[in-house]
This record gives sequence, structure tokens and C-alpha cells, in this order.
Amino acid sequence: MQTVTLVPKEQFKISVEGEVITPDYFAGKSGSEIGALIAYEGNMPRPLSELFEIKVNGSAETADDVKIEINGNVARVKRIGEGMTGGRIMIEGDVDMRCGAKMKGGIITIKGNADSWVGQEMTGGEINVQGNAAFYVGSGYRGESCGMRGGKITVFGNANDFAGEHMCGGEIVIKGNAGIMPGLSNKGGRIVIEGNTTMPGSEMTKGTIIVKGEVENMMPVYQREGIEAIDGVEFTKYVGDVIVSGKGELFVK
Amino acid sequence: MIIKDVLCPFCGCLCDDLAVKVENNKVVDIMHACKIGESKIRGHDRIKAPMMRDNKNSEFREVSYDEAINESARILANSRRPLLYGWASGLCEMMKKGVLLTEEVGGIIDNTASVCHGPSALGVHEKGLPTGTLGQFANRADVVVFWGCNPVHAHPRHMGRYSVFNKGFFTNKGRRSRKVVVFDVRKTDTANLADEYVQVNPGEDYMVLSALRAIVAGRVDVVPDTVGGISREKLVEVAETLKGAKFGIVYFGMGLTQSRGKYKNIDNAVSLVTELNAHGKHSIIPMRGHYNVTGFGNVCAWETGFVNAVDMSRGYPYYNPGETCSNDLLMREEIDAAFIIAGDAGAHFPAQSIARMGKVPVINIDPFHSATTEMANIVIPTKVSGVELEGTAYRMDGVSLRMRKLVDVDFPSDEEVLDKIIAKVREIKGASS
Amino acid sequence: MDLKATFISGRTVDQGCNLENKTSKAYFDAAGYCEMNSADAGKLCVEPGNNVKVTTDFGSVVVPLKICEGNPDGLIFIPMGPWANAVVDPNTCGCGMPGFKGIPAVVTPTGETAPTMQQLMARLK
Amino acid sequence: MSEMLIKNATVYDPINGVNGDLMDIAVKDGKIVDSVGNSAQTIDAGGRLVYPGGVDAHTHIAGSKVNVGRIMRPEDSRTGIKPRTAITRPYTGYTVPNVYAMGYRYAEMGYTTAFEAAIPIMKARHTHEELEEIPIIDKGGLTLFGSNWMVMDAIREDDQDRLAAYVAWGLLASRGWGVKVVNPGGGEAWGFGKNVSGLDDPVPNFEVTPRQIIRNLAEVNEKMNLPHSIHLHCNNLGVPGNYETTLASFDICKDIKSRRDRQSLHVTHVMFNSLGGNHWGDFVSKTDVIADYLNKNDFLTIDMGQMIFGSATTMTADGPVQYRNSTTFKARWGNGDVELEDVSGVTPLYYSPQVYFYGVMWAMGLELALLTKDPWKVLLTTDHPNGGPYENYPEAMTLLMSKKKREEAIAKITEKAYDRWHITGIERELDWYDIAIKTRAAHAKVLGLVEQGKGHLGTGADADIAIYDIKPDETDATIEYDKVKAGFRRSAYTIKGGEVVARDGTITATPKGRTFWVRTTVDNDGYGRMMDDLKFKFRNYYSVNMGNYMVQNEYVEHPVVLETEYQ
Repeated sequence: MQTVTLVPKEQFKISVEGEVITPDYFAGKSGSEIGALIAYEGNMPRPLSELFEIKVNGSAETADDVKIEINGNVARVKRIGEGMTGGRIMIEGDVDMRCGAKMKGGIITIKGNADSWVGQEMTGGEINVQGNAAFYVGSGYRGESCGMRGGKITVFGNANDFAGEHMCGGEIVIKGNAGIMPGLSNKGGRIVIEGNTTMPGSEMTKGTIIVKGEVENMMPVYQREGIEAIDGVEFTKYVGDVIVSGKGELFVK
Repeated sequence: MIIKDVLCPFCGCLCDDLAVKVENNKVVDIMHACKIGESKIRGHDRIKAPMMRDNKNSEFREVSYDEAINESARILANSRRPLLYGWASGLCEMMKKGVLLTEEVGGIIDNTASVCHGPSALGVHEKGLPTGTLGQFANRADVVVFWGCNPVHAHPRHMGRYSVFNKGFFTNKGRRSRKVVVFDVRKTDTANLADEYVQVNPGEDYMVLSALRAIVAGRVDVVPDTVGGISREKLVEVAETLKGAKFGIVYFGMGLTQSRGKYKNIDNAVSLVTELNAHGKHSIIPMRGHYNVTGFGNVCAWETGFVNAVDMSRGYPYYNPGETCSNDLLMREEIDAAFIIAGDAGAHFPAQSIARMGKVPVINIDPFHSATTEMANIVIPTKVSGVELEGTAYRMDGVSLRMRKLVDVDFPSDEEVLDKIIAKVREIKGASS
Repeated sequence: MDLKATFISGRTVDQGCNLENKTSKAYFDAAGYCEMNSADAGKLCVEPGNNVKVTTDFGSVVVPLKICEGNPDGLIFIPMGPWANAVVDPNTCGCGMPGFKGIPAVVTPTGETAPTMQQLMARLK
Repeated sequence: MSEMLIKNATVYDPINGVNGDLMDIAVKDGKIVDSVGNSAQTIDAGGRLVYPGGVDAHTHIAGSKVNVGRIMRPEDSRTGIKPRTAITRPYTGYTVPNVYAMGYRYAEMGYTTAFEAAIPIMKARHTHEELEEIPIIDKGGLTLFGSNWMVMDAIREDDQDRLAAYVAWGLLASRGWGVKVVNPGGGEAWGFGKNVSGLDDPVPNFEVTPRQIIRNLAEVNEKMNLPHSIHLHCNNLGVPGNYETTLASFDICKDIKSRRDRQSLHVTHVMFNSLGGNHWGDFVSKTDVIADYLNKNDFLTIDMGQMIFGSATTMTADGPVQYRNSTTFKARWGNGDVELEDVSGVTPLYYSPQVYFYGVMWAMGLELALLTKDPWKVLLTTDHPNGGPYENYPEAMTLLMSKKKREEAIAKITEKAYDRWHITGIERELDWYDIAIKTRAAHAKVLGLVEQGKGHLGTGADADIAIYDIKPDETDATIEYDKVKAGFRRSAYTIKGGEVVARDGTITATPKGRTFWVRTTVDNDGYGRMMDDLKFKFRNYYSVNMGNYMVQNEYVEHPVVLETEYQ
């Protein structure tokens, strides 16, 4: 087991692109080797050693045996955990955009808030956001047909607009409220919103959206299919989006 | 001397039928222009010379072009996250230089579309855009929809030249050849000229568009009694009007791009129009604001692959509105220098964004004293493109035309200033590497 | 006495005419006002030309009132420009575009004077 | 100016009949010469393969369609990225590269000339703006005339002099090199969401047929003595059974005599137009019939439009096809009608080898090239980016050169395709000489560029030369196709106008290319009648004033103008 601890040396203002902060990049590397990896602060290439205090305990052959602990504020570090295949990342505070993008495996835990595009295009693994998540949880890149394809994202607080846009698989659980239009063009993912939301499921063709709180505005594109119980609680089941001959299932209390 | 076929350097209509009388290098008469175009060509008080100040609250002092250019280059070359914003009231020739400068300094280039039709581009990423040139609509459209736009005010000659009152090949009765429908949240002066005004609750356009799509798809059964403040009966009636068109055209504006849902409204409107093509021919087109904002999107796309909001900090383009647009960056306080050219961020960004701009060095390149000038440290006056300088602009429908020069002035062009800044940036960067 | 309203901004022809004339009185006249219908103005007991204060979660601004009967009840309009910008929503909702339309607002009559463009900008430096 | 000597080159120069001779090539001032002095820069080719610079006669590299593709597809532009260097601007994109990648990638493969296959006159300024920004390569473009009101009105009124005057004016206005005809008449019908169903279906409101449009334009093309023949995209593209329309379209021009040493009809991306069957259920390849026609007739050339599996961005002036594509495959739809002139559509598609009709169409491009005996009659293209991006030309070349490679590819295609095609029975493997014909010599000949110094290495030709890291005498392309493909993908040297622009697949210099266009003088009263009609249409129907319409000289900075006369 290799444990790598990163402590930011300063409060970054310009965002740092830190796609090298993954178990895959760190596996088997010494502290100085990790410190030599390059992140970009705006247009400035900067070795991680300039940005973080780095401590390494133990060693690992593969990403699966790497644990990265980030102690301090990385609310201005983007792309942490991008494309990771295994291992763990623990972020004590907030994290910037695209955390866990294209993630394939492993676990990311964010104790604070996640900025937009957490879990963008992820295909596997697990992301837990203990605070709030901003826009586009588990969504895709502009123009791509699929967002999240697999894995699970849990947001313990609220999530903002467009959660699960173009989702093709996997699961998103939002314990708080979701902003507008969750599950847009859902093509096979499962989204559970325990709080309130508005306009869910537009253009959904496959998959499931369950809203346990209030739906402020229902899209005028769903066929009501009666009452169904999920885990002992009764929901009204809708099927749609009818415009796209969708077979998506939307459960509303 | 009367110069004919003059192009108007104001709005996206890019009217090209103006005649301008010039005597002794002065514009003395302007024919065929709208009130705004005439005002633009006649001109206003100019910034007379480059100016600089260290403190944004102190008075400007006049400086030489070289001094202002060199200082601008120094600021940009030493910046880690410079924003280069504006561009829309300039010519394509200078936009190319803008992309190059952005590469040189590893900055972000963004144009005024990010507070205008930027969401329309995001809608195009989702669904495409069935569209055409304005003459196609003029000659053929028998059903004309204005959705969230007000051409009487924003594009004063649009309805006369292209969309409503003019005669075309298949629309030879002019206004009587067309049924005009306006969707808006308030009864605008455009709505007063329509055959049908449909009032939408603010922020509910998306649901109204979906309801119309459902009706067109034959699923009126799922549509509730009212959607967005409009009765189902009314929606059915409008859907029938649209389906009955031989050629329908939807012109849309910031009523869709700036209201709740933003780009999703465009996405949905494009889908409605696409689906209507099962019945007749239908097209849709954004009503672009600045006369060459469409040109920026084209130049940026062919230069970088992306339409706007391009981050060059890694030496290659990265695009992601929500992350790389001016207001995203300003609200995050990431920017450490701002270069504002041919667009007025100061007058058209939310106050909180501008306050963030107030904290960094601002370079303002503009012929006129704008709200951005108030926030600037360096001001460099240039020629008025399309009046004092010829070059390329793109009409809202993507038709590229060559702007004419009417009078000569001593100011440098935007392109010349950019060339000099690029050369100086290279010198500074070359010396430090 | 106040009016709960939905605020939008947008273009007008006079605002367009003065886009390159922003330090002038004409620009203030073209972009520094708030439009509502006469019924709403009646609720506030204000006359055209009186100043009103428009307040949203994002700021407030004092501008003179104009009447436009095309506005439905509870809809107020300020032309795009520095006055509108004082109250718009800077949040870009993940797509780059701030909220210029559809913002909950409160309008109150006021004796305060309306700021010029320069005064508005000076607050932001 | 500079001199260069390429020594020990194994040269294939089909236009001059050079077939693998070991020789030296001398270059002076950007042209091929007989000899140079001792101080010339010397490149030792070491027996490696040397071709004239590649020429692409049909590709979509510039203009509003291409840019619509870029704007529509940010997910495409996020691929193919290379950061800027001291010499090069950043590269982006795969199917719709930015202008820089567009030029660099051609040059990296040893291509030095490419022709944009569809210029709408009204948007020609945009096309030239992009062409000017594409580095290194020489360019030209073909102007769209097939659904133009001026064209159809002149044809209906049986006024060929007026038609010729308009074609000449249109080529001048668009700075075009040739006459492109896409889905003749269908573009106008698409103005109201309709199409024409075949060669004798009259265009609504204009009362002319596609047959008349093709015939008249082909006749006028020869009377104008244009360097290229008409360049036809047939009606009914992508419709099962369309091979009959294609054969009938060929026949229209069968008796037209070319005034130049070239075909009198070029039909493009014939892969999309060789479909048999009545619907997608019984759809089969009819390339055998098409190839048979080509084998029996000499007035005609075609290009393949080879399909490449993976992502494609289809873009064409065939508007109705794109509407059908977008609705069938639920894909994004960019439509772009151009008033009075034509239409266009852009739709991203994904060609999967597991979808049988894509599998069959992949085979059909190859079948056309392999079943047609004369290599000069079938050009290698992918109809970039319709069949796939041009960066895959080396893939297509090696598929033509190796049956083994084809078998390897076939194994990945769904078996549902197997009984619908002819590819499995084809033994033919093209050689180095054939490939030189199909990728440069025939392109230059078909376009009429041989006299302009393109596609060959004879004295006086442009010094556009590709040296590939392949030794023809030591390399068996039928087996070592991976090595050959890699060699064609990254030239050892690309020399453009006597300057080394790429080395081992890396750009070393970025000169500006030239643009070819044609000016034809029409000196008869047809010109007057045409101008009257044109002025009427501008006054009443165009949304642009005539005085602002024509492409100005500023947009073609390095022109090469060919003058011809109408007879």
C-alpha cells in the first residue's frame, strides 16, 4: 500500500490543471518523482513539488494499492483523478471542476463541495461528494453522445442544473435537491433525487429517474402509467419522453 | 462623392445597400440606413490618443502608441491567465490576429457571444441547426416566427428587408404572403406587428417548446391544460399553423438564450424545427447582434476548431463554456489581466463580474469611450471598422461580405495594433526563455 | 409600498443608437430606466419620470420609471447596459451565460437620484 | 534561387511513364529541371520510393459546410490535438480539422494539392478565407451550379450562350476551377422540403429536368474549354437501387467530346451511388455493373469515396440526403440553404463494421477501384470527411495493395454483409505504379492540372515531391502492409515548390499555397442576356447587392488564373 499525502502550499487563485494527481500516475513513484510531475497553473507549467508538500508512505505496484490524501483546499485544482483506474483519493475540502472525469475505477471521496462536471464521462468507480456538487454531475463533454457510462456518484448535499445529462449508464444519487433538468437525454442511467427538482427527464429514451421530493415543473412529454411502489413507497410512474418515443421511467411522489 | 453598396457596421443584418455621401473626407449624408446604423456611421466623440494610468481611480495621461502597446504586451506576456474578450465589432482580419495573440500569451479568447448567442452554439452542439441564408427565407417563408426577439428595436431593417414586409419570388404579396407569430414574455413592438402573439411565462419557454413538439408528434394527449401560461387549445392552434407552412422560419433571440434553461431552449427549438420538416420545410436562425459576431465564430472555428471561449493556456485549444467563458472566469477571480477589444465588457457584464475585472490590469482597444474605458489602465484608440477600414464581416446567416471604407483617418487599425503587440510579446517571451 | 416583479433586460433602438456614446446624457436616457405597465406603476403610486429602486439578490439600482403597457403585470424591463447589470444574476449556470432575464426583483419608490454610467462603474473599481 | 538534387530515388511518375526507375531529380526555383549545379542542396533518397506530390481532386476542406461541422462537433475538435510549436499552430480535429491541421496533415502524407469539391457562389468568399489559411498545399475549388436559378432558367429557355455566360460569371465570382453538379435540381426542390426522384423528374416551379441540367452543363463545359469536366454527384445518392440512376447519368454524357485530353464526365464518390436492391433489406453492391460500364467506356472517370470505419462528418450540397440521414440515425442536422443557388447539409455519422450496410459500402469503394481495369479511371478518395477523413488515405492505399489486408478487415465486418458484395472474390492487388496513378497522376489529369505542373515530375513541373520511407524493391506490400501504411502516413520528405515542408512526418516549413481558378471569356450576346437576367434576380430575389457579391482579389492572395474562351 502506498499512501501519498498532498498538502497545498498556497491558496491557488488561478486554477491548476492537476490531471496528474491520480493513483495511476503516482503508483510506484517516490516523493521526488511525484513532485516532478507537471501541473499547469494557467499557462505556467509547475512541478507538483512547487504546489504541494508531498509525503509518500509505502509503495505500490499498481494504482489499486495507492491512496492519495489531499489535506487542504483544492477548490482551484481541476481534473483530480482524471481517468483513474483504481485506488483511492480522499479530498478533505472542496475540489474544482472535472474531478474524476473519465474515471474507470477506484474511489474518490470529497469531504467538501465539488465544482462542475464531477465524474464527467466516467465509466466505472465511485465518487462520493459529501457537500454540494455544482453543474453537470456525471455529464458528458459538449457534443459527445454519452456522459457517464458506468460507476456511481453520490452527492450528499445538493446538485445544481443538468445532472446526468446524456447519461448512458451508471447511477447518480443526490441526497439533497437537484437543479433544473436532471437526466436530460438520459439513455440508460439511473438517477435518484431525494430532494426537489424541476423539469426532470426531458428527451429521456431509457433509464430511470426517481424523485422523492417535489417536482416543481413536470415536462409535458410524459405518459402517466399508474402507481408503483419502490422500497415500500408509492410513486406515480411516468414513461417518456414521448416525443422521442422514449421508454424512460420517471417516478414522482 | 456617393459611395454605393455600403455595408452597415451595426447589427447582424449587415445591410449592404446603404449609400453614403462623402465630401472632403467627411460623411455628409447616409441613405437607406436605419436609425442605429446612421448613428453608427455618423460617429460620436472619439478617444483622441492612447492613454494610460496605474490606478483605475486616477486620471488618464496621454501616451504614445508605442508606449501603450509595449506596456500592453508586457502585461500580457507576464500574465498567467489573461482574458482576451470582445472582437465582435471588428473585422475577421483582426480576429485571426486575436487568436494568434491568445496562443502567444497562453490566454483565453472569448467574444461577446458569451453574453448573447453563446448558448445557441451549445444548442447546435446538441442538435445542429437547420438554417439557410436570409434570402431563402425572404423568397419562400409563409410562416414567420419571432421567438424571444424584438427586431423592431434590435434589427430595425430586418422585417423590411428579409422577413416580413418585403416581397420575394414565392412571397410576391409581401406582408400578405406571410403569417407572423411572435412568442415573447411581453408584448413588444414586434409583437404589435404580428398576426398572432403568444405570451409565455418568463422562464417557461423550454416547456412550451416541448409541448409543441409533443403536439407535432401526435401526442397532444400528454399535454396538460396549460403550459408556460398558454392553453393547450392555443398550442394546438399554433402547432397547426406551423405544420401547415410550406416554409416556416423561426427567428430567435436572447429571450431564449438568456432565460432559464439557456442553451437547452435552443436545443429544443432546433428539435421542434427539425421535426416540423416532416410536414413542410422549416428553418431556424439566431438573430445575431453585432455586425460581425458571426464572423468571430467562424474565424475562431476554422482557426481553433471551436466557436468561442477557447483556452490556449496549454498551447492548444480547450473549449468549455461554463468553464472558459469570460463570466465563468471573472466570477472565479481567475483572470490576472484583461484585454478588451471591439466589445464593451464594462457595459454588458453583470456588475459583480466587472468588479472582478476592476482588480486586474485592463487594456481597452476601442475608438470610443465605453464603460470598459472606465475600468481600464491602458486605452488604445483605433479605426472604426467598416467606416474607416475595409475588411470582412459575416452576416447573421453566415454570408461573408467585404465592408467598405468611407473616409480616411490617422488612427491605426485594430489589426495593426495587434500585430505590434504580438511582435512585442514574442520579443519579451523570447528574451525570457 | 413595493412591487414584487420579474426582471428582464433587453435591447432597444435608442440604446443601440448610443452604444458608442456611453458617456452622454443620451445614453443614460436610452438605457437608464425601468419599464412596467401602468397598473403596476399605480400599485407603487409612482408616475413616469419618478425614480424607483430595483433590488434583486444581486444588487440594486435607482432609475426613472417608464410606462409600457406591453409588459404583463409583474414584469419589469431595464434596457441592457450598466443599470440593468447592477441587478442581473452573474451566475453562469455552467454554460457561460449570466442571468439577464427572469430574475425575481422588488421595486420600491425612492427619492434617491439615479447614477450615471461613470458613477456606476466607479462603484466597481 | 535555390537548387536541390534528390539522388537515388526510386521514382514512379506515371504521367511520364516512369515506373520504378532509380534516378536523380533536379529542382530549381521550385520547378523540376534537367540538372542543377554542384552547390545544390542534396537529399539522398537511398533507393526509397519517390512520388510526385499527392493531389486530391475531391475533398471538403474549406468553407461554410466544413465550419458548420467544426461548430457542431466540439467533440471532434477535442481529438487529434497537437500543441503549437515554434513552426506550427495547434492542430485540432479528426473529421473536421482546423485549417492548420488541414494543411499540415496533407503535407505530412506527401500531399501537396487539394481541391475543395463544393463552393456555393454566394459563400465563396468564406471558402477562400479558409483556403488562404490552410498552410502549405496548393488549392482550388469546384463551384456549384446544379440547382441554380440562373442555370435552370437559361436551360428552360434553351439559351446555352446565356448559360455559358453565367457559368463563366459564376466561376469568376467564386474564383472556381470547375463545374460541380450536386443532385441536379434536387437542391431547388429541397427549398420546399422536396427532392427530385430521378433524371426525368421536373424541378418544381422551374420545369427543367436533372437530365437537361447535366447535359447542358456538360456541353457548355466543353464549349468553354474548361480544364476539368463537369463533376457530378448523381441524383438519388444513398438510395438502394440508385445504380440505375447512376448508369443513366453516365449515358447522358456518353457522346460529349472533350476538347481536352481528359474525360468529359467525372462522377464523384460513386460508392454512395452504386447501390442495388429496392430497400435496405435487399440492398446489394452493384459496383460490378458500374465497373463494367467503366471498362467499356472511355469518356468517364470516377472517384471512390472510400468509407473508413469510425467517425465521419458527412457534408454535402445534397440537402435531402442529410435530412434523411439525420432522421434515420437520430443525428445532429445542420442544413444550409443558399438562396437561388443550392442547399447543403452536415450530419455526423459513425460507420460501424457491425452494421451491414456500412460493411457493404466499405467494400464497394474498393470494388470500384479493383474491378475497373484501367487505374486512371478511378481516383482514390474518401470524399473527406464523408466516407472518412483523408488522413486515412494510407489505409485505403494498402487495402488496394493487399488482399491479405482486405481479408483481415473483412473478418471484422458483420457476416450479414458477406452475400451482398463482391469484395471476397477479388484477387487484384495494386502495385506502386497503380497507387501513384490513383493518388496523384490521375487526379491531376482529371482536374486538368497536368499542364499546371501537378501530378508529375517531368521537366517544368512543380517541384512537389514525396519521398516515402519505403524501399519498393525490398518491400512486399501485399504482406508488409502495416509498414507500407506507416510509410505513406508520414513521408520521409515532403517537398513543396522546391522547399522541404515536412521531414519524417513533422512539419518543417509552412509556406503559403496558391489557388487555381479559371476565367472564361464569353464574347457574344448571351452575355448581355445573362447580365439582364442576373441584375433582375439581384434586384428582386437576392438578399445581397450585386456590387458586394463577387469574391474580391483580396481573398485570393496567390492566384493562378487559367484563361479560356467560349466557342
